[in-house]
Amino acid sequence: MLHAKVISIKRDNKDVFTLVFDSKISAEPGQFIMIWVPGGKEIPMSLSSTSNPLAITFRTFGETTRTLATLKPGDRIFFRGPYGNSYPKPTGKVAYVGGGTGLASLNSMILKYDGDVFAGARTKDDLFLIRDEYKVATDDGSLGFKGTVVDLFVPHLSEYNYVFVCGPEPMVKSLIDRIDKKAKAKIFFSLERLMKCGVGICDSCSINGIRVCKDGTIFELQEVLKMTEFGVSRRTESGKIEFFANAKR
Amino acid sequence: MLHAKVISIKRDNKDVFTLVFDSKISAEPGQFIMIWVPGGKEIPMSLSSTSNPLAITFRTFGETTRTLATLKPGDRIFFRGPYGNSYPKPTGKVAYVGGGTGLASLNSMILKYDGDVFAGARTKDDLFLIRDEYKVATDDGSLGFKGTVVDLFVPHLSEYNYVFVCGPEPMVKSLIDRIDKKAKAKIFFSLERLMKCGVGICDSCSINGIRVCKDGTIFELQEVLKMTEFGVSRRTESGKIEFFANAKR
Amino acid sequence: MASISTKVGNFSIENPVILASGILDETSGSILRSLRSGAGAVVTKSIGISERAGYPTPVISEVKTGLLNAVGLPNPGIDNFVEEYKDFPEKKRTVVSIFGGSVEEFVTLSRRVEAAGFDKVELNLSCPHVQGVGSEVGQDVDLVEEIINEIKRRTNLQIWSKLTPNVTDIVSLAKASEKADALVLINTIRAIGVEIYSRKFALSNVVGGYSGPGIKPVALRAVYDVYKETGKDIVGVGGITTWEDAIEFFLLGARAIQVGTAFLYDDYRIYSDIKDGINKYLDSEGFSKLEDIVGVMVNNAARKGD
Amino acid sequence: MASISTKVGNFSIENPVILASGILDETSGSILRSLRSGAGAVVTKSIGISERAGYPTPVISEVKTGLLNAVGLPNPGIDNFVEEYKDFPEKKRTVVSIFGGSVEEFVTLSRRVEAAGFDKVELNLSCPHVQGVGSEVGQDVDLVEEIINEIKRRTNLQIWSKLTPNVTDIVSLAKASEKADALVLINTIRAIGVEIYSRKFALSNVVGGYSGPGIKPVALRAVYDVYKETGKDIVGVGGITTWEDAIEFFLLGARAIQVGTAFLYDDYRIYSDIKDGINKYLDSEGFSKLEDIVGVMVNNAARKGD
Ligand SMILES: Cc1cc2nc3c(=O)[nH]c(=O)nc-3n(C[C@H](O)[C@H](O)[C@H](O)COP(=O)(O)OP(=O)(O)OC[C@H]3O[C@@H](n4cnc5c(N)ncnc54)[C@H](O)[C@@H]3O)c2cc1C
Ligand SMILES: Cc1cc2nc3c(=O)[nH]c(=O)nc-3n(C[C@H](O)[C@H](O)[C@H](O)COP(=O)(O)OP(=O)(O)OC[C@H]3O[C@@H](n4cnc5c(N)ncnc54)[C@H](O)[C@@H]3O)c2cc1C
Ligand SMILES: Cc1cc2nc3c(=O)[nH]c(=O)nc-3n(C[C@H](O)[C@H](O)[C@H](O)COP(=O)(O)O)c2cc1C
Ligand SMILES: Cc1cc2nc3c(=O)[nH]c(=O)nc-3n(C[C@H](O)[C@H](O)[C@H](O)COP(=O)(O)O)c2cc1C
Ligand code: FES
Ligand code: FES
Repeated sequence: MLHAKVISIKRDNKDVFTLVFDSKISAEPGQFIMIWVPGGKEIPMSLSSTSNPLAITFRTFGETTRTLATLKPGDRIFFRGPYGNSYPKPTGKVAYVGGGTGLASLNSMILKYDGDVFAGARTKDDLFLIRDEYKVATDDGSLGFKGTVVDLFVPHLSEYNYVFVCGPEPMVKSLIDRIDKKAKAKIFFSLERLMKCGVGICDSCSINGIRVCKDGTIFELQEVLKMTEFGVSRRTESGKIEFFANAKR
Repeated sequence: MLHAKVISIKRDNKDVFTLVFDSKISAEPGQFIMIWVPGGKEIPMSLSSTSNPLAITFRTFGETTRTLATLKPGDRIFFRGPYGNSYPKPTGKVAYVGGGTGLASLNSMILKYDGDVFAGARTKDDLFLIRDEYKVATDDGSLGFKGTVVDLFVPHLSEYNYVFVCGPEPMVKSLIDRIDKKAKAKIFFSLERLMKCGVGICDSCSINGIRVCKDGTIFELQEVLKMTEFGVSRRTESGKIEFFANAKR
Repeated sequence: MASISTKVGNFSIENPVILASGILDETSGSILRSLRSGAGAVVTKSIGISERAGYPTPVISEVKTGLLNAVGLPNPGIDNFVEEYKDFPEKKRTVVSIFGGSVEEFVTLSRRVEAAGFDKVELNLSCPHVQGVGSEVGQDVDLVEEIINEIKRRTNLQIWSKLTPNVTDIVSLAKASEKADALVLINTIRAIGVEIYSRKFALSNVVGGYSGPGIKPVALRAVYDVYKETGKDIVGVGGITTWEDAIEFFLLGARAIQVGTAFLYDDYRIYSDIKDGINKYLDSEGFSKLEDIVGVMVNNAARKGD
Repeated sequence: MASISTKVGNFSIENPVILASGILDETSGSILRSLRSGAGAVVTKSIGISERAGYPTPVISEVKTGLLNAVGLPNPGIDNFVEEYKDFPEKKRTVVSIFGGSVEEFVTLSRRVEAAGFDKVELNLSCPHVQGVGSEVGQDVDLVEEIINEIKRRTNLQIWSKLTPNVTDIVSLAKASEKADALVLINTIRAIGVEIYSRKFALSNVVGGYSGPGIKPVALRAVYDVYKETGKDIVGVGGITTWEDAIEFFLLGARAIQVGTAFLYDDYRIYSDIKDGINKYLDSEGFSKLEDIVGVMVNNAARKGD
């Protein structure tokens, strides 16, 4: 277990926080850490900055993320990692497509490689890490395009050479269903699943025998297309198969 | 445990053998290995050559050394090491003083740094690794000087800048007792004691809290002079104190 | 090239490298991946009567010499398990690990497993023992014997009895497993991990099971003791991360080996790495088949039960 | 700077780093060297009634995760021991380890040790138990209790009871050691080493004791279990090679620690390395004395015996 000092913590919106910390680990864009609240749980968290200083950006979902949000500069965070593979270096025209907290993971890339950023959220207030030049979609139209970020992005796919996508599984699934599988762009997806170990041994994050934590988290379109379970079913903490609402089985 | 192939085995005299073996370990003159007869004992053995190929030269004392003497080219030897410190690099005029199997340990130095070699044994037939230019002493006068190698060497001490001594403890003790403690020469002794572990934890080789296997086996005169037990008493396998015959207590 | 096929009880396996229970075997997809990657057989994650979420994270903690885990036996329960494996194509190469708190639970699980078309169970006897305070089912010699005898009587399954090293006398557990087709040695060793800067336990469950390189010398001793005293078919497990480790287990009497924590260091390459190593060793040491080295270090005279 | 002095039973020690029995403590010269090199106290190699040469070499075998040893309790016997230590200047910082096969042997040894001017014994209970086949004296709860009670009754020595981890339930051994002034946890774990190219056992005695980094997680669990259940003074030992390891033991309830196998990696620097580390840790974590961290991780409510 590693530990590091919190440099700063900033509230990005009503329930999203960016915590900057001082650590000498070297990480690549797209990698994640397992962050631990001593005495409490350990959860996977993408690095939203992989150059010094490092950062994570998280939504307060439950106990662990709520506790992380109470940390102050000088406090310690505990973690292990970084884990997972990383986004490849792009060439040509680049697009980033993020939904939900997906932008956190993409942000480490955006800081390194210029590109057009498509960001989606339910409402204006749910957005975070947003800059003026980003193309924004909100479900309620309170900012930018009214609709999903998938609706906003899909028509533009043919303009790009590299596309990086991160977001909730149903969003990613709908994007994959709607795009031209033969588009010239190389499309990479950062996936998220329940993760207990983070190091590829517990099987809790596996999709058709592919471990999100160790074989991923980043997969190219063709790899995701082979995952027949993707967007259809996932595993609960017990390992039981659970189907996504509205998933075509 | 390492293992290596026997390249050759040569009988040096009626009960002394030199076994040359093929190993990539890197060793310095004066170091020893713990050589193991699988299913039997493990014993300390100086390297009589530390440059490729390595060698050991041993007298057949008991079961282990007798078994080693039966090995054939292509057979395996098993060992761990090398252990212990090594002889320092000499400058100026160098003398080597060896008694008993002590010449085995000195030989690795003799191969590297020229010097005058004083070798002693009971009779002509007990000598080994001898070259024409060596100054030889035998107890019975059957070859060279009649008397001990100590008798032979002591008068010449003042001629040397570096002296390396290896031999049975009583011989070494008598040398130390008889030399000028203020001689200009730097004098180094390679000591031998009962060794069970070879790596400095079992205490079976210790003299006044100094471990022959790890703090030595090579000590400078001043260090040996501080060992009040040296030449006086040693430990049996049980750790019991046993006095040398004729030792001044 | 030497033959590395082996036989454990009546189970003939093309190669002796088996996936241990609890590592990458919670989903049928991963089990197929292991078989495709070269495992001779696989053992499933341990299945119980009802669904269990397991313990909260942290459920693993790496230490210098291996791994501590307290995953807490998460499993979907036997109903969901049977459902998931309905059309599973590799039932004969899959040993189903089951755990329970009583003889009846073990028998119920075994019958369900058999009805689902499997023919081998591995008994994970590390469940908390309701009668004994703080002890495990697998530490109770009489209970172990009864569980095995009852499963044998009421099913046609082959039984692998996986023993815990957390006892004074593992040989008596092996003897209690007399009717089992094979013994699997060893499960994890009870251990604890501490994080000194937060002064908190490294696992949510405080106490966990220790696996990986650090337990190999203990596992070897268990295999040696049990093989010498019983001569039974043994599957060795505990700290095997290289082919050399595997050879050590064979020489002491194991007919096959399992790998778990090795995935941390070698991932799916572990199967081919170990198989290739065994092959090369047998060839260079002049043996024509794996069987020739099984137990050779254990003096036949000293070994009972043959 | 924080205070790192400690107290084990009535024994006040300037620092909590103690030399473990069996490592560099067969000769009085080496014992003095350890004390001069910074050990807070030392434990002697275990002494029995009569002289023993120990087992033939190989008596140690290094493994990746530690050390296997079967030295075979070589010792000069109590008569020669008493003779060697006649004028020994450090009797108060030296704990004499004794071993025996019966209550009477332990009592005899204790009385000789006391008569020789020492005031502390550590009981090495790992001797083969004549009554029990293959078991050790230290695995027999009743015998452990009787040995300790008799020494207590017939001498004024402080008693450190060193427990074996080779049992199902170490807590019951700790409870049997009720009258001891401190518990020393743990002795080595039974294990085996194999050399695959000669297909011979790595130790002449075949089975040996496993020590070093690989046993630390097991030792920590023993300290935790025993401290929680008994609250007794504990000296932690098993795989401590760095100051961080030492802190782990303190946090779980150890008041002092012993180092043995660490000499393989750090040699005599081990004392200052651990002491310096403890000091820095206490300072930087804001504790003024070692005592403040002893057992802090073990919930006081959950801990009995206080
Ligand atoms: C690789 C990866 C990277 C992630 N990166 C980010 C990030 O950058 N920013 C961010 O806000 N969130 C991220 N998440 C999600 C984050 O891990 C969860 O939000 C967090 O676990 C919630 O914990 P909690 O205790 O606060 O909430 P809980 O009360 O535990 O649960 C709230 C929700 O989080 C989900 N969750 C709980 N535990 C896990 C787990 N071990 N793995 C995955 N999901 C879990 C549950 O499904 C539940 O819906 C990432 C997840 C993964 C797998
Ligand atoms: C550092 C060191 C280097 C040595 N180098 C050489 C060498 O280059 N050539 C050589 O011929 N001999 C050397 N010896 C001595 C050699 O180790 C013994 O001759 C050998 O152990 C005898 O073993 P054995 O089984 O054949 O005889 P045994 O029947 O065991 O004993 C015969 C004699 O050897 C001595 N001996 C036995 N075991 C040991 C032991 N573990 N350590 C030390 N002495 C022991 C006994 O005191 C006895 O007198 C060296 C010893 C040491 C300590
Ligand atoms: C994360 C993890 C989970 C485990 N779960 C189980 C289990 O469910 N059932 C079981 O019998 N053994 C389980 N084990 C024990 C392993 O099957 C194996 O006996 C042990 O890890 C020693 O082997 P190794 O050192 O190769 O990992 C688990 C081990 C680990 C590391
Ligand atoms: C070579 C060796 C010899 C030992 N001899 C004894 C002994 O005589 N008496 C005893 O109580 N413990 C003995 N032990 C056990 C140690 O005192 C200690 O309990 C064990 O090694 C664990 O600690 P460590 O990992 O720091 O070495 C010995 C250990 C080793 C490695
Ligand atoms: S989280 Fe354990 S395998 Fe991926
Ligand atoms: S031989 Fe063991 S300390 Fe030197």
